[in-house]
Amino acid sequence: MREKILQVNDLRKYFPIKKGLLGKTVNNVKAIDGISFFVEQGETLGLVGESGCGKSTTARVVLRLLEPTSGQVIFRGRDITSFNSAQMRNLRKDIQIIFQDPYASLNPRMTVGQMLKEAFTIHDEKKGHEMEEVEKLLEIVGIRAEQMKKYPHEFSGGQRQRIGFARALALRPSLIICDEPVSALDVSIQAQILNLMRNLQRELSLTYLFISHDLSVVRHVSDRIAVMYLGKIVETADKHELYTNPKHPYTKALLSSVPIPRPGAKKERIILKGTIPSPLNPPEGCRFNTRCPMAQDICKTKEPEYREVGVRHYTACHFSQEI
Amino acid sequence: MGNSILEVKDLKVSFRTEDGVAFAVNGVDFTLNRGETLGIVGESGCGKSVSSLAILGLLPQPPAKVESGTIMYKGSDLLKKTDKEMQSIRGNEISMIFQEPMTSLNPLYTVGNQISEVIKLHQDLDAAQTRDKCIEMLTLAGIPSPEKRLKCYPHELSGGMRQRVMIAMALACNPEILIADEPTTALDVTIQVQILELMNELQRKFNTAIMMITHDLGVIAEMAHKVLVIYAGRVVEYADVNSIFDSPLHPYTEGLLASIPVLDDVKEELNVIKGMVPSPFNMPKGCSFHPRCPDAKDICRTEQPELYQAGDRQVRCYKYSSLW
Amino acid sequence: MATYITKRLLQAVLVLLGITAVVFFVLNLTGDPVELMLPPTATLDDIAAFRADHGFDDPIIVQYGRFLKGLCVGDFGTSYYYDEPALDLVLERLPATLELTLASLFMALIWGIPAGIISAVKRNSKTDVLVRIIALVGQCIPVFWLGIMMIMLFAVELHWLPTAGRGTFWHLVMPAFCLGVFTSASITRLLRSGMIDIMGKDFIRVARAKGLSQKVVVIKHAFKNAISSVLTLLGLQVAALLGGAVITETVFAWPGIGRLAVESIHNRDFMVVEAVVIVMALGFVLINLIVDILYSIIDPRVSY
Amino acid sequence: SDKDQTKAVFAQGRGISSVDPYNALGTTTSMIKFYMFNGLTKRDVKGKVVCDLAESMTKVDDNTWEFKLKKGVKFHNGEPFNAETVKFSFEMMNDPKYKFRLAKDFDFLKEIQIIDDHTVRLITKYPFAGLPLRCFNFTMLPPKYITEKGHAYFTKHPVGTGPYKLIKWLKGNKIILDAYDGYFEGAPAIKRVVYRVIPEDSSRVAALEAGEVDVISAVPTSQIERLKANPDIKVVTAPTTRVIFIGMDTIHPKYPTSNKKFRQAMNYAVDVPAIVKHIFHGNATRLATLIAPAFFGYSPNVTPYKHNPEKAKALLKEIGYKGDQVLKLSVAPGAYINNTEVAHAIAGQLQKVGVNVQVAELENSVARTQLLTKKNNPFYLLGIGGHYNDADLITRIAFGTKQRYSTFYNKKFDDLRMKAGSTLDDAKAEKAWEEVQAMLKEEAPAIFLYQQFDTYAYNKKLKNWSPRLDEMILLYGASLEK
Amino acid sequence: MWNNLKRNKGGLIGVIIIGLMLLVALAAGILAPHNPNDQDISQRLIGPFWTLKGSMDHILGTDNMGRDILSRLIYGSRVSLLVGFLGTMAGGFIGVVLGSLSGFYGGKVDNIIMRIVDVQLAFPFILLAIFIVAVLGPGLFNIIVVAAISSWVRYARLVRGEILSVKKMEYIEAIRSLGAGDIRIMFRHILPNVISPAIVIGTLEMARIILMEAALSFLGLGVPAHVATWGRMLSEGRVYIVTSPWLAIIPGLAITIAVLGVNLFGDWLRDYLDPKLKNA
Ligand SMILES: Nc1ncnc2c1ncn2[C@@H]1O[C@H](COP(=O)(O)OP(=O)(O)OP(=O)(O)O)[C@@H](O)[C@H]1O
Ligand SMILES: Nc1ncnc2c1ncn2[C@@H]1O[C@H](COP(=O)(O)OP(=O)(O)OP(=O)(O)O)[C@@H](O)[C@H]1O
Ligand SMILES: [Mg+2]
Ligand SMILES: [Mg+2]
Repeated sequence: MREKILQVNDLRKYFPIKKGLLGKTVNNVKAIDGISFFVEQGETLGLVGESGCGKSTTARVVLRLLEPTSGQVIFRGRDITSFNSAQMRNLRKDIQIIFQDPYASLNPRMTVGQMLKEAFTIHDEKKGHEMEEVEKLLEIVGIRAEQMKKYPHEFSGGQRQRIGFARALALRPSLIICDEPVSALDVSIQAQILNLMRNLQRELSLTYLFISHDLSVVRHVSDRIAVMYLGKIVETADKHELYTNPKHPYTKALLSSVPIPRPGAKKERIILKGTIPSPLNPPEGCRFNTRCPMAQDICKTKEPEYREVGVRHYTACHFSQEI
Repeated sequence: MGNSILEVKDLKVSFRTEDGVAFAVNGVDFTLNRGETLGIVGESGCGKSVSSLAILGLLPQPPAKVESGTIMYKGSDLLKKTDKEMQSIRGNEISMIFQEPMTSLNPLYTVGNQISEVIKLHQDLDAAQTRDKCIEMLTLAGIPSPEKRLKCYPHELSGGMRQRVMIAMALACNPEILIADEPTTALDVTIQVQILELMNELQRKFNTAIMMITHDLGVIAEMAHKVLVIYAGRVVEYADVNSIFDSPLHPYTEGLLASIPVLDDVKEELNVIKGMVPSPFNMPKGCSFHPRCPDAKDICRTEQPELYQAGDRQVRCYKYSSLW
Repeated sequence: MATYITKRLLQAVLVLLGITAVVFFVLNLTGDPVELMLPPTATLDDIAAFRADHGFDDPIIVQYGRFLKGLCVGDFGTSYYYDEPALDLVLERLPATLELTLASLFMALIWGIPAGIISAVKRNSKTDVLVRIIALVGQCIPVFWLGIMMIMLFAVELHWLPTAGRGTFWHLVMPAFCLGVFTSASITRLLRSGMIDIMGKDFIRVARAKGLSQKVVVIKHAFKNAISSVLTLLGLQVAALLGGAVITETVFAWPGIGRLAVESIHNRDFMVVEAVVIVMALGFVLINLIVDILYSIIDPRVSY
Repeated sequence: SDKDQTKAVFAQGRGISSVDPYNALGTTTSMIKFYMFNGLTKRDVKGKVVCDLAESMTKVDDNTWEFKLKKGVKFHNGEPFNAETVKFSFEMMNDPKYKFRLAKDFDFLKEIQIIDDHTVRLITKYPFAGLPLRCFNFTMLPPKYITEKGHAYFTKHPVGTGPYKLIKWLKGNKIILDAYDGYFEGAPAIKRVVYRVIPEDSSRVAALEAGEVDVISAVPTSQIERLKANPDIKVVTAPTTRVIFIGMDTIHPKYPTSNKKFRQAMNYAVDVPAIVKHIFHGNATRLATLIAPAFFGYSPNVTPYKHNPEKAKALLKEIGYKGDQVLKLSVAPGAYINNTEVAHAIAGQLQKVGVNVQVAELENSVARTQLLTKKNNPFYLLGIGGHYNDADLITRIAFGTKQRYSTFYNKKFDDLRMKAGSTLDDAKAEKAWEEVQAMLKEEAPAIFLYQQFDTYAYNKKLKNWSPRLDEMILLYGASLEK
Repeated sequence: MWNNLKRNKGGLIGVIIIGLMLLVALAAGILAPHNPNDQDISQRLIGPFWTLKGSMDHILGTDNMGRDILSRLIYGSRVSLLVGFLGTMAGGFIGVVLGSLSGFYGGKVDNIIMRIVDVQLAFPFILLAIFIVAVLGPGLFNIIVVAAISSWVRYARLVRGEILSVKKMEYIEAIRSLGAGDIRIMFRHILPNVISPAIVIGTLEMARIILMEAALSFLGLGVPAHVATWGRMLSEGRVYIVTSPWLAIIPGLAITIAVLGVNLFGDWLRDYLDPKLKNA
């Protein structure tokens, strides 16, 4: 078994809602509410889920861009939630992030060269030959070095995403969290980026936490996949296992909802009723019970346990056996 | 051809902007038949929305300018109609759903107000009848407890609900044509399925012709009867849905199909169309796809290909002409 | 809502406290009210005695404390100049200022709103260019200059309007116009850009796609959305109007609180200045609160 | 309509502070007071003190003045005026409860003795020659009315013996006064008088031209020519009690103005006639000191300094003045007619003799506070005037030791002017005043400038009205043509 | 930039007006035919050359003190520009600093600064100006202080708002995840993005400040008399409005045109730098 580079235990992040004269906390947005998963060295863990289920929050908390409400984030055996700022600075070299919006994730007022160089300046690395390093980085992501002096708006979306990659790679991290890196891109560009990611992973032995709402993309890039619903992870399994043998009704419904670009490939559809409840007042019991086609009484009261149901296959459903 | 309801020929639209003239639509031709769904695919900025707005006469003019073309609807050219005449067609005979359910409803008015507005405008109903009609439409659109929803403001509804309201609104007057401009792009997959299912159902019921604009080939495959592939403002391929997916003719269509990951079919490496979409300010000479085309020849670099007939399909590529 | 209003009012109290302190300390730095309270025959010794007698010798902090204590029971102090309760003096003059500001606001709105809408809808047309030039010039003309020019033209040369003072409706026309020019220009410009912004929104396209006429689209769908920005501007403009009123009131001999304030500053009539400033600030705070409430009425998304 | 024919409107730049006669400070407030109230004496148009409610006055001894009172005078409410009224008014004035602002002006009075119903005696604490003039401001209050209604009510609804009754006071806007037909000198011809406040000079002129206002004062010098050309308007210029000078600080030793020779040099350096001619078009009277020809005690024998820059330079050289110091000349723009221009002209003239004077424009109350706290500049332009300005008052407040506007503390001078002020014999007093003026010229605590004229413009329909020395516009006795 | 300007007529006019003003202000010594403060009482109130009494010696005539109006106008442009520019800079500096602190740190700091902003906003500006001038006395520096105090709020609010929105941008998170500290993020990444809207506000503020200087002069609270300024010329000239109308009309026009120029420039700059700022 490979080393678990990242292990998340019972992580929670609540955003308090303050109201009234004294700003009392009246409620919490339970953006993530007790999730556990791990990522192994060199693999890609896909994290899928619908909008607002807490994917980006997970990414930010793991990076400690947000402070967790509770739980552990263990990176290479050390719990980083208790790191002080100096330790965090050091850790930042190891974990990096790429964002969804290629337009918002680059500083519009800095040239690409300046931006990439900054990664070294911050950590006092590569003194004197930063620019060579920048050139190397750009080459890796497939951007010509002479474009270093250009500003972000002079690049297309795909190129910006490459630059985002270059920035993430600058400090040679071992784990890269990709928060929907291709969602905003056109299909033909999306393919370029996905291929790039895959090649880089091989060459630089990177580990990815790949966040997306697009199951086809996640399936394409991931080794294992975790499915999130309303602040919880409902199922985790190896890719093949998950797609062929889902053990959670939500995963099943999700899989069946994806349109297949092959006319006539119509399959059995599980159409869920309603929409995702608000994380402000998540349903009692199993969070999915309001939309679940096979919900029973127990689902409304008792929260299912997140347990192993097969080889490296975990799920949280009272009736996973019957699926 | 008696079945055809909308015929677009040689539509060209440009935008006069501060940075120069953008040629957004450079030749779009297609025919829409009654009760049929026409899928329009293409990458961002290729002119899908502009074409559909041109049909409804909703382009902001200026900066937009229709350079040429005809849009024949029931025997007359929509481009030649006055604004008054267009007003009685819009929302009544041809209606439209937009991509962003979040911003397509006026935040200051209730859902009921916004639906009844279109009903009052085109139908001769009194207040009570209008209300009943609203409720009927909301029910059709699969909105639970429609009476209550009428009084809701848009921000009180989820994205999927809003898109249902938009559909209810668009179908309120039994239009002949429904233009759906990326109706599900902003929605989650589980919601997308609901909406697509709803559209299919309603089409069966009212025999509406639908123009389904999207960049998601999966949606096209599920919804469309015919498919129009647009690249850089031009139709590059026009055929029925099966042929497109089974045997794409145009290199762009081919590349596109190969570059998407497919859920039930694991590809090791995705095929990549190299390069990028050309800028509308600076279209390449010749075939606009030639800088990215694996098969490009000299002629592709100099001469603009026409839309050639290949069997019962149309494709804008020299490969299918006598010139190849 | 109620909590929100309470919160805002509590904040307002803080604001007022800040303002009274600024006024009190600054005024004390600027001169001595005793100057004006005694006849010229009073000698320095008389003045010193008088001062001790009235507590002007106490440290400013003590004097301010005394003033605040009075405020708590609604006592704004007594005018040194008029020898009357300061608040009464202000309230007596308040209607004049209200009349002037409301009239100018009215003028600003009846010009600014249609002009802004037309200008936005007919973007880049000749009308638009004209409206924009008028609005721009309106923002650039010094108010007092305009006032003097108008008096010369309409009162002295043409005899159409009375020169100055408050009385009939006709007295109001010029000062209200003068004061309203800047605000109306601001409204025009803001509304224009707001409308242009809104007109590009998706729901406007949807409204068009429904087959609604231009008029309905503009008035029902666009204008109501754009008005919120104008509302916010109006809230802030109140301060500008009250400030502008000081000058306008001087030029047109309008007996409002603006002029009272200026006279009182010159007279070192601390209590009256305090009262004017408090009333003006309170007006500002209240208007902005009302704007916020209106806002939440117009826009269902806003709730407090 | 009928009413219009007898309505006269006049306008000035400032409002009044009170209609309570014993709180009336300042010329404008006093002016309105004299529409409603009378004193025992009054000043005529030329400034001479004559009897008003008194029939006659006689000096009984150094500290006793006897006034015979007019008979048949009635207050607006019908209350009769008599000796009791005088006593009541005096007691009211001195009642510490009310803290009347004018009380200070009457602290020379010890008591009032009633001799009979229409005779009173005023007993002073010390010989005071200025008493008749001061009594002009000692207006009579209705005892019964005030006792019944209380003072607070009185201050809102004043009742006096004057030719007009207060109808309405709209603060900062206007005051409406209606004729009191029972006035003891006869019913006023103008039935309604309106005083309007128009602070902006140009607006005030405009209002006159537009026919909205019948009389204005303080016509800007520049407007005179043009208004004269208007056939409907008459412009008159008349001297006032206001005397303008540039005070020089003698008490701060660091200022060169503490040197007498320097101060004299300044007086030589300034070309007052040129200022009078060019800035005022001749509408000002050059003065040798502070005492205007209309004041009792004026002596033509004390002549003004001659404009002589050479002499000035010589004097400066004599005291070894280097001129390296910047000396500030304070002026409060707008406080007096053309005062800023005068200050600048004088600064220019002083610069020509090598004294680096710069004008510092200050807000009026700041300038006055500076003087009050003696944190003033070496030069300050000041004007002293008003309805009971006379030689005694002006020499005292301008140059008396520890007086609010004075920066000239000189025991000898104090003695001299006090002696003059308490001499009741006219001839002796005149002699004493001449000495005072001579000393002032010699000591030169100021650059002596001019007596200010005021320019009035009025509608020609207004008849029998002329401007007064004390700057008040009183319309009793005037009439308005159709 | 230049190309953009050529296409925008208003902006071009604005730039020309400002350019001319700058030129006139800088070259005042060369351009002015007379010393602006040379009084000649015998030469007072001569009309501009096109009037009957006018002469070519005093092209725009003389004022009540016999000073040459053209020369005063030329020198006056210095004051207007100086007050406008320095006032804007000072106000901008205070506003940007406070706004940044407020937006970046939030919490208590934000709360305190925003309360000060509230006080400032609720305070009728002209009265505040009168206060300040009354305390400090009239003077160029003091007018600049007034200008700064009256305008910092706008920057502070704007900058705070911008920072709040920039702070949420993904590139800030990206740079934070690279390990950058607060100071670096603030100065290298947030502030530069906030400066251009602040500059836009600055131009509009400058227009306002020029008007303000004129208004204060009108109330007799401007710079000292020996300095020629447009506001003061207008204020002094207003009593001559009927006899010698040019005395008030000429500086009035000068102010209007200058403010117009700055406004036009500002409008263009806003469109150029940041189209989304149109509502500011
Ligand atoms: N700063 C915040 N304050 C309050 N609530 C927040 C905050 N950030 C996120 N949330 C809430 O937390 C929930 C999860 O948000 P998150 O951004 O993690 O979702 P996501 O899965 O990334 O969704 P998407 O696919 O739309 O990006 C949402 O309901 C969101 O509204
Ligand atoms: N108002 C406008 N002004 C200038 N150019 C415009 C305008 N609207 C559209 N265009 C141009 O027209 C081209 C086509 O735009 P269109 O909106 O039709 O693309 P689309 O195919 O709908 O893309 P998407 O998938 O992103 O919606 C784009 O390149 C765009 O730059
Ligand atoms: Mg997200
Ligand atoms: Mg589109």
